[in-house]
Amino acid sequence: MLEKTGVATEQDLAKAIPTKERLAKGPVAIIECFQRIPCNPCYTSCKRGAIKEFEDINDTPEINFEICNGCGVCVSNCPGLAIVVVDESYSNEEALVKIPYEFLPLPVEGSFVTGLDREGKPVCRAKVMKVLNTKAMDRTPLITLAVPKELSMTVRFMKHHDIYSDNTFICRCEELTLGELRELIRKGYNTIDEIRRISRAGMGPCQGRTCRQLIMQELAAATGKKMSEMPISTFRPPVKPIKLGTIAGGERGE
Amino acid sequence: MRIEEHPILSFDKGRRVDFIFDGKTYEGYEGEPIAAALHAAGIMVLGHSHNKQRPRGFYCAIGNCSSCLMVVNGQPNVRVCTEKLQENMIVETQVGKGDLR
Amino acid sequence: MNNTASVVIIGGGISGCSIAYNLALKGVKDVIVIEKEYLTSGSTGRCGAGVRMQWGTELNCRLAKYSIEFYEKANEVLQYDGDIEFKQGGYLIVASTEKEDTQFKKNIALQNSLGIPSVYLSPKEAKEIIPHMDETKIISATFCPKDGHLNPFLATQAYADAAVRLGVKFMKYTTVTGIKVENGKVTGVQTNKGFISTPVVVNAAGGQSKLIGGMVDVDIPVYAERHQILVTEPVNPIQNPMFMSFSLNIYCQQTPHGSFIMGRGDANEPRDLRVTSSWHFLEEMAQSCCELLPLLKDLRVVRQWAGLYCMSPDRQPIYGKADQVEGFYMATGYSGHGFMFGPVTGVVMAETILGEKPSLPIDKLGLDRFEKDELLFEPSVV
Amino acid sequence: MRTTEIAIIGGGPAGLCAAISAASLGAKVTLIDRNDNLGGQLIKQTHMFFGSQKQYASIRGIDIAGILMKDLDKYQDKIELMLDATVIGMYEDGVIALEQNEKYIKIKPQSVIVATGASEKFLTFPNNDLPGIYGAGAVQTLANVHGVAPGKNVVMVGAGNIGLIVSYQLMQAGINIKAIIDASPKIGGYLVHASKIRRMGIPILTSHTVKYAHGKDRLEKVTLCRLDEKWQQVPDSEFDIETDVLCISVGLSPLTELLWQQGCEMKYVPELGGHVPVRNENLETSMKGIFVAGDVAGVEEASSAMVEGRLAGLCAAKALGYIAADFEEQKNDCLDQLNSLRSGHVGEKIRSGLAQVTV
Repeated sequence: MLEKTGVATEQDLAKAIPTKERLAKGPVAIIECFQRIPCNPCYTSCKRGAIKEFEDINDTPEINFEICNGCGVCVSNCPGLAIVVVDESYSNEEALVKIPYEFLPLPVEGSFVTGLDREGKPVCRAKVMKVLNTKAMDRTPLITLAVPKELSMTVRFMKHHDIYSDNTFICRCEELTLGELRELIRKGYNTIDEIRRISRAGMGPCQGRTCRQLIMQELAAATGKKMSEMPISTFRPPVKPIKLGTIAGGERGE
Repeated sequence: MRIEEHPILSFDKGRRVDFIFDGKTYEGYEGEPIAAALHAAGIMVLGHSHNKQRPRGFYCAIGNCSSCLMVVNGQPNVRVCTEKLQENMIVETQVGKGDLR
Repeated sequence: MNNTASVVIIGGGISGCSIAYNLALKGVKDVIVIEKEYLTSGSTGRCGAGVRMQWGTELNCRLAKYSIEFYEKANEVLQYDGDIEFKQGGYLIVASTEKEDTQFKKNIALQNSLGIPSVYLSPKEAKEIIPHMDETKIISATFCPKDGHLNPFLATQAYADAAVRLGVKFMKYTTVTGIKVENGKVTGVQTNKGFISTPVVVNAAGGQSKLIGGMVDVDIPVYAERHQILVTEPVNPIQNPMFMSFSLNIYCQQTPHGSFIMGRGDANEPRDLRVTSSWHFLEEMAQSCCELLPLLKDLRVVRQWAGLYCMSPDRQPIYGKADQVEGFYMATGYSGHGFMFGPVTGVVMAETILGEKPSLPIDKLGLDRFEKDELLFEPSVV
Repeated sequence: MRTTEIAIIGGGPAGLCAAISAASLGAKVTLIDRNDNLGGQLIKQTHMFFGSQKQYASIRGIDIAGILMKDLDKYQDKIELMLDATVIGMYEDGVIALEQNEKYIKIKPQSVIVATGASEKFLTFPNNDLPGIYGAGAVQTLANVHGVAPGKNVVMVGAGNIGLIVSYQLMQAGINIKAIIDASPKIGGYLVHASKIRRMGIPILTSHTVKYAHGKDRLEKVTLCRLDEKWQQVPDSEFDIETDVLCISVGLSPLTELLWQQGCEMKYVPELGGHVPVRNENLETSMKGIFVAGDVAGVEEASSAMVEGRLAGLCAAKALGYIAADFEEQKNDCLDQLNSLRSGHVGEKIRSGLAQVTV
């Protein structure tokens, strides 16, 4: 369902979450990266070797929770912002969740914000314990939130309490609408060149960059042809409008 | 609306200059596209289409389309999404297809 | 598909459509027009689309006058559901040499004698008609208010629609691959979509007409020459007439849509079937336009394109039949003026095919004039 | 007329890398870009890049542009920069005509690397021309380059990487994203991007499309509807969202006009965004001496555009007789990097597209 909603399921997460025992021991990285994509900075940034070497750049990260000490270097290096650090050893009632936060204003240490789950639903009040924004983090600051212990695997983001709270046009230049285009196709103008010549669509100042594709899609649908079989209109210079005076006054001749 | 602060970016702006749009004075930054200055001032409608009188605004941002043609310092059909703002520029809504003067 | 026809017309430009319409109007059944691509895809759709009565030979003046008078009423006669956008803003033709000035005086006398309302103007008077021209570059001008401009796609479509209503069949995207001749007579046309038997073939194939002639071993002394045009973005109307000069090599007109269309001739253009664009044209066109019509320097070019002039030795059309092959007719060699002659082409060709006396004396425009060396040079062409 | 050995059209990630690698072999390069700065789309990319170290993974696009520019500086004597210069045509005799600061200039190069990138596709729905309906690229330019907010509320159409990234960037600029919708039943972009947006509370509505835009002088409201598995509208599923900006990010098409003008053999390959040139392993098109790199050769990520640029630059220089001892090594490195970036599940579409046009 991740593919449909963008939200990881419990099944996905099962792979990413360490044992209760490990969590109780102290900070550890939780990497919520479940799709094979060509990306490896988590592995290259981990100086402890806690993330298994990638054999293929598309590998999804495999973390050794026993080696990971929750330092958080990988968190601000991850282009997908898919990593948080969780520390359940913080207190009896609360856990710490360190999240990357690339927004302004940054929260103030000691203030309270709203903890959000993976769908952005507010789930708790969270205290901002630390705001880390070093040069090495390159503008991906780390925010440490104290959240109720039972929500350590739920809170993944935060928000500030106060600040978040038939005229279809095909050709914009010559104002050809979808209705007019369909009427022309019905009349038997079945190629883009015929449509162009009869309606001027595609011959305006934008040179057809907006409408060419749309006209061809509509023609393909109407004629039952594949896009790859459709004749395409000629591409003439100039590709950008240029003043006559500029040409006349420019570098001329051979 | 200007973006006043940004977690990643800092905007290198030119100096603040005045320009005139349809008789009224506005402020913008020298060198930014005229359309950006107008947009920042909340002006979304830059003209109307010739035949169907449809409102036209900023659209492609790269000088390709015909959505933002305006009269600038008397010259018609200037693409204000790429034309750079200068001090005391006179920007006018273009009526029809523009007059060569 | 139909496999028989009474007449097969090769070419779906203005000529082919006009001939088809006129034949059908005269009651000919089973006329088929074969077009390699779509209607107007050849020279008609690429032309400057100006029409003028101001010519230098009597025959051209009469052909043009006939055509323009038809275009004036074409929307009604052809019962077109659109508008062919005919605008009679006139042609202002300027002279920049003494020789040209002398010729223009002769032309005016000839034109006036044929009822064409053209006038001879001083540079100052010319400037009143096109105020943004540089009148210091000219020594005189002629002006005919009846000349003008129309939309070539819509005009051709108007003919085609009317022809279809009269029973003409159009075969688009069909290529003629051969013409069958038996005992000196045309018997059929081979296409990539099958064979059509017919006793009459009309070659209205413009730039490709030499190729079609070759299919029946008729050597038509024409060649295709590339001509280029550019078009600007539209602006509000400022220039009513066409501006034209033969010696300065320019024609330039504002269309009702507001864009300016301009072109020029060039002896160095390739003489083959290429319709590519060149930077040489862009530069030379911009240069002469800015010199003669300096106000236009701030206009932006949005596109340049090319088409073929089908050039005949004397720059006049070739109308009529081929003596060697019975049933083979041609309407070609317009040398750049096929669109403006479209209406008259249809009438005289239909009359010729049906054995009637043509409304205009086109017998002098036959293919045999080149053998007899009876050429009729037209002095007034770009 | 001016001359050069290699003209590179487009100074985005592909063109920049092409210029650097061609110059590194000793070729004389003219790099042409229509903006007054190099970097192309990189200058709008505030997010960290994926990929590996070789493609600057984990560095922000805006900063990669700077890194490449520094590399470019090393070859000042070999590379002529033409900024604010728009190519208006490539003619049959190989002449490139361009406009630079209202000046018309012609260049006759010995070979050309076309790295013109791509342009945005558009969508059809009623009132799709209202001010407030923008392409994602235009919105990015406005917000990330010029520091102007496109509006207060945004509905994003398209949950591919661009739609997701631009949504995130707009949130960073303090603009409210009301929803991200996509007609497809699945999120097309990287799921880590989707997840980071979801946890900000932004709904991603897959199987949804725009039915209608409303507004008098500018966009005020959009009507959305749900689609079934056959991409047909589910009856009575319409609902309205008030918004002043609708941002359209439904894909890119390669900007191939110049290749068409040159008569390069082209093929329609939907996996690569539309019509793309047929090319060989060296990224040379069917027209000798005309190379391609980046999105114009098929829409992909900036990381592969950079590697393609490097490869095209190397091969174009080699074709002109410039030799490097480690040419084969460098070339194979590029090919390996490209293979690696295109491997795996998400690269499947690109691989099948490229298989159709690589000869």
